[in-house]
Amino acid sequence: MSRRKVGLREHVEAVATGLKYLVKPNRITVYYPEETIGLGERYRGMIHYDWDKCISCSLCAMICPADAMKMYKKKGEKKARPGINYQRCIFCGYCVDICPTNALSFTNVHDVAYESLEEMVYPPERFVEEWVSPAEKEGAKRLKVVFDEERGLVHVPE
Amino acid sequence: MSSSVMKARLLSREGDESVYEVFIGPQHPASGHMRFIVRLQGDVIVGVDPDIGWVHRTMEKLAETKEALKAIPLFERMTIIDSQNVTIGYVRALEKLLGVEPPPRARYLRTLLSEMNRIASHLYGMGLSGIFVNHSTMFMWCFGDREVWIQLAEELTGARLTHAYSIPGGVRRDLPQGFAEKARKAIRYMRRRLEEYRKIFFDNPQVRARYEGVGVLKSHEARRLGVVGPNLRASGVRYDARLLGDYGVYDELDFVVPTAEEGDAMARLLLRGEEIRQSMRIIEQVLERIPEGPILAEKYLRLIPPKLREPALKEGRIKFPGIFANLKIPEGEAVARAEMGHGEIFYHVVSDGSKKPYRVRVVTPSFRNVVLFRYLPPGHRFMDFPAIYGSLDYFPPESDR
Amino acid sequence: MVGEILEIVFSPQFFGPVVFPGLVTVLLVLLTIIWVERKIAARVQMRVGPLYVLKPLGGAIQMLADGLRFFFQEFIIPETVDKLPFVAAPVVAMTFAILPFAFIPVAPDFIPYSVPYSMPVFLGLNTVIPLTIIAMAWGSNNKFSIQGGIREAYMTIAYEAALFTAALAMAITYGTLDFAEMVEAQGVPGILVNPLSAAVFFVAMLMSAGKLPFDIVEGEQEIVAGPFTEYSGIAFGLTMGIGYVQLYGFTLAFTLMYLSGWEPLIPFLHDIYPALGGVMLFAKAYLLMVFIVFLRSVYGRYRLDQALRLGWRRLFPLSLLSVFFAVVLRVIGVV
Amino acid sequence: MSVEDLLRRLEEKGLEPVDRGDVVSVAVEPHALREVAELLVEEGYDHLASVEGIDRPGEDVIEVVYHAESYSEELWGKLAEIRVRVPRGEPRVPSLIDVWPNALFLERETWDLMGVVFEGHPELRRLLMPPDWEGPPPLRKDYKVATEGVFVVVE
Repeated sequence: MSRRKVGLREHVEAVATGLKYLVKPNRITVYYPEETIGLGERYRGMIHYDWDKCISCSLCAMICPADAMKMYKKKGEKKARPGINYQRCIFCGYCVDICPTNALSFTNVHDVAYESLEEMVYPPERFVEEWVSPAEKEGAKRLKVVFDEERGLVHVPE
Repeated sequence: MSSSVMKARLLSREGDESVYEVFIGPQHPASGHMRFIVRLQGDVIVGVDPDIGWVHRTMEKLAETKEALKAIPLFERMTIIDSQNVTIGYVRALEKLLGVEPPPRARYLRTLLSEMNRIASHLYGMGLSGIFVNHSTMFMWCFGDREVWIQLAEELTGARLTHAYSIPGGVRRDLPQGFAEKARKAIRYMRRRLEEYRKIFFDNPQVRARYEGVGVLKSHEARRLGVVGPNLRASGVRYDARLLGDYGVYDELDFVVPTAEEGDAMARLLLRGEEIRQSMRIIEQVLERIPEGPILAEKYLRLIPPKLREPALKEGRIKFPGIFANLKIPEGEAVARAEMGHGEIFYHVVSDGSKKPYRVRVVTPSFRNVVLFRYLPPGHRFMDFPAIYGSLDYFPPESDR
Repeated sequence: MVGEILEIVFSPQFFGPVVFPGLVTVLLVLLTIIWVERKIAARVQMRVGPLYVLKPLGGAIQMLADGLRFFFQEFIIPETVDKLPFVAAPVVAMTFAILPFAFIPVAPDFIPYSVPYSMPVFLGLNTVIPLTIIAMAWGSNNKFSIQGGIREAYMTIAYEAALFTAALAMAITYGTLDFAEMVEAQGVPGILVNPLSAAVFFVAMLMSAGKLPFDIVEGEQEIVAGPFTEYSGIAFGLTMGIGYVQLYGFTLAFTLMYLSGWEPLIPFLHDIYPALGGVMLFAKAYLLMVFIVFLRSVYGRYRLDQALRLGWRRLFPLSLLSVFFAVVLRVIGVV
Repeated sequence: MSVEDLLRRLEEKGLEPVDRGDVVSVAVEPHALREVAELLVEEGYDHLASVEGIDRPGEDVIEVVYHAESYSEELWGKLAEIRVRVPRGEPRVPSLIDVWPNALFLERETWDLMGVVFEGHPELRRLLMPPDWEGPPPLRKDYKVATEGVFVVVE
């Protein structure tokens, strides 16, 4: 790799490049929470649990690398069911991928906020709740990410 | 240079009362999660003592307490910006112990994500080298353009940074619809942007003044100090773990491992830019040549229940066979090396035949580059210190593990 | 009674230093130029910048919000500091940054303090500021601050000689040391008469105000905030403002010396009230400031020794050359 | 400088090197460590890739393993491994910092996390652990990490 000498010309070139973007900016800001990016179907977001499909095999809890997934067993009952602790979950998706009956599935909701740590623990009864993005509930506009040769990423309304 | 001279330059010196000691970090605009004890005489650095370990998590121990597969998302957290490259070495070591090879399509996909991660990692490093001389535009541009590659990786793997993509025997997701076109657009965009980077940063006389001739590492010194990655290649040593042919499909592709002779901070920056160009070449070739076929080794694929296997293959989403929760690692040892954005990562996995590895040794590129903080700054001015730091692309959580 | 007060208020001796171009305008400039700087940087850098404080105007009063926060934030005086210089220095610095405005003429017959040496007085008062900054650094009793103070001392050496000599060249060209007479003597803008002097003055002015690529004294990446590391609350607000106030003063001086000041005078405004004749002067100076703050998104920071070398090996010889050039121009009688 | 030369020279020293594909492994006694390391440097292994300790409480030893690496193209794919077994109660090996300068931080880390003393190392200070750390070195097997079960019983 050879290196060019630089001088006054490069000063001018640098200032000109700056001016170019001052005149024609290439912004990538998304005005969250007024707008939100609609995530793809592959997105590994919050996990949804289907009560009826679950066969209580406990593979999800066994493969969880962060000890987030636990099998909750009611006293006296035989069948244990998974519950998740979002304080620990790292969204690796191992539990979803190993589930033999597709009882666990990804949603594309990720922007959830909690008021207390206890709320982040989901026993099986709460684990079945449907996920809704809070921003979208408040009326955020969904945007789609489009790749563009000129501008890199462009966000257009879905 | 004899090793004794080299050693003398490496050792930390306390100095006498004429030495002015400055603590850079752990709370400092330019320290990262670490501390440097910088000793100055006037404006000239006489010694730097890097005090690392502020984000230490003893990952090697944690890996011993988990089933082998669970350590993949764990090790990702060493270098979250480069998570495919940081785990591929571990996955390769497990594959060697398990005696399983990924099918060709999986190897291509691994290469694809590796290079996307490398570009993102280099952009991160280049951005930091901008802000270390207070060039905020370079910082923002690199981080903004990195978003393009993160978005691509998200569409492939489902996660922005923590992909957990490679598993023993293959990968977890196949290419989504229309991926190649998006990637080609991203490449064309990046090529144009690299030219803009050149104008505003690499050829900016102010940046040249700060980085040229600073922190010169000669070729023989780089060899003896075991420096890795672009920092090594900028000193004229052609070595890249990708060339070992141990992982990915690099031996089937046409690309150049760039080197530079100067060995100064500027050479290290320019080299990263050149490596981004080469990585984009690799991605183009991968997208062109990727063969059809399964993305998980037959050995595990047939363990997936058939009623799950068919839809999974059609959707390009691998379901884990149940055995993955309790994978026994055969007794033995394996080493693996992989090239991350920051340099070569080394894994040594020892197994006693149980489900958990007996010992995992991981030496990360940033940890191997720590010696440079001792070796390079003495003799430079205090203001050169951030420039040297910025040129090394050092990542504290990776070093601390 | 009211008439007397109004007479005092609108007398150049009061209106100049306090309203325009002095204190009130300085505050307005501070509030807007920092916002402009942040917005420009954001535009170049793929971002939006300040937005949510007064959203319809793109966050235009962001600096007002920041200023209020500084004002009501506790001013912490650490136990280890030397209290008198620590507290007094920012105030003295701000005073000396405002004072030069008393010597800046804004229109032909609107000169607050008419002295035949307004140019050297203006530059001379500005040279006090580095001393107060060194006092801040020393009083802070902090390693980063002391490093910053030493840098300030070195930087003063780097730009001062070149700055004064470049200004001297213009004084020779116009045959006067007074800003007002300089403007009157400028048929052709000074920047075209002696571009060398203008270039040197421009760079030295950047160094003096500590703007990129010469924000060496603050040197965030090495010494956190340099001399201002220990400051908080309103005192930090003051220290942050000094550089911008200086910049404003210097751009006014640059406009007067090289960009033919208030010319072309707008007679209509000037007739209403003489100070309004300074609108052109202000507009030129403001545009120049906008260009200077724009440089933040193009450049990083030079090294201290590089700035020193630039000051002594390039700027100073060039400024001597510009003096020689001015003498030649005078001898052959061009001006 | 080739793998054959290395194997031959190690055998001449009366050692038994094993070629495991990507690694040439040789077990040595602590007193012969430095000599073998110097031999490796002469054969082109110019730096260390790793120093590690493997705790084996069953055999009451700590195995110190060095992986040397070379940037010379002919040795790229082959690491050189030196294994030294030292008693667990008093794990001492000579420091190799004079042979491989980049052992500086690798040895310091191994001392920090595994408690192996490298005699002659100039700065065996805490590196990754806090300066006031006490207790067994964290990578030893007698340092236990709390683990959880899979099941939770609820009312």
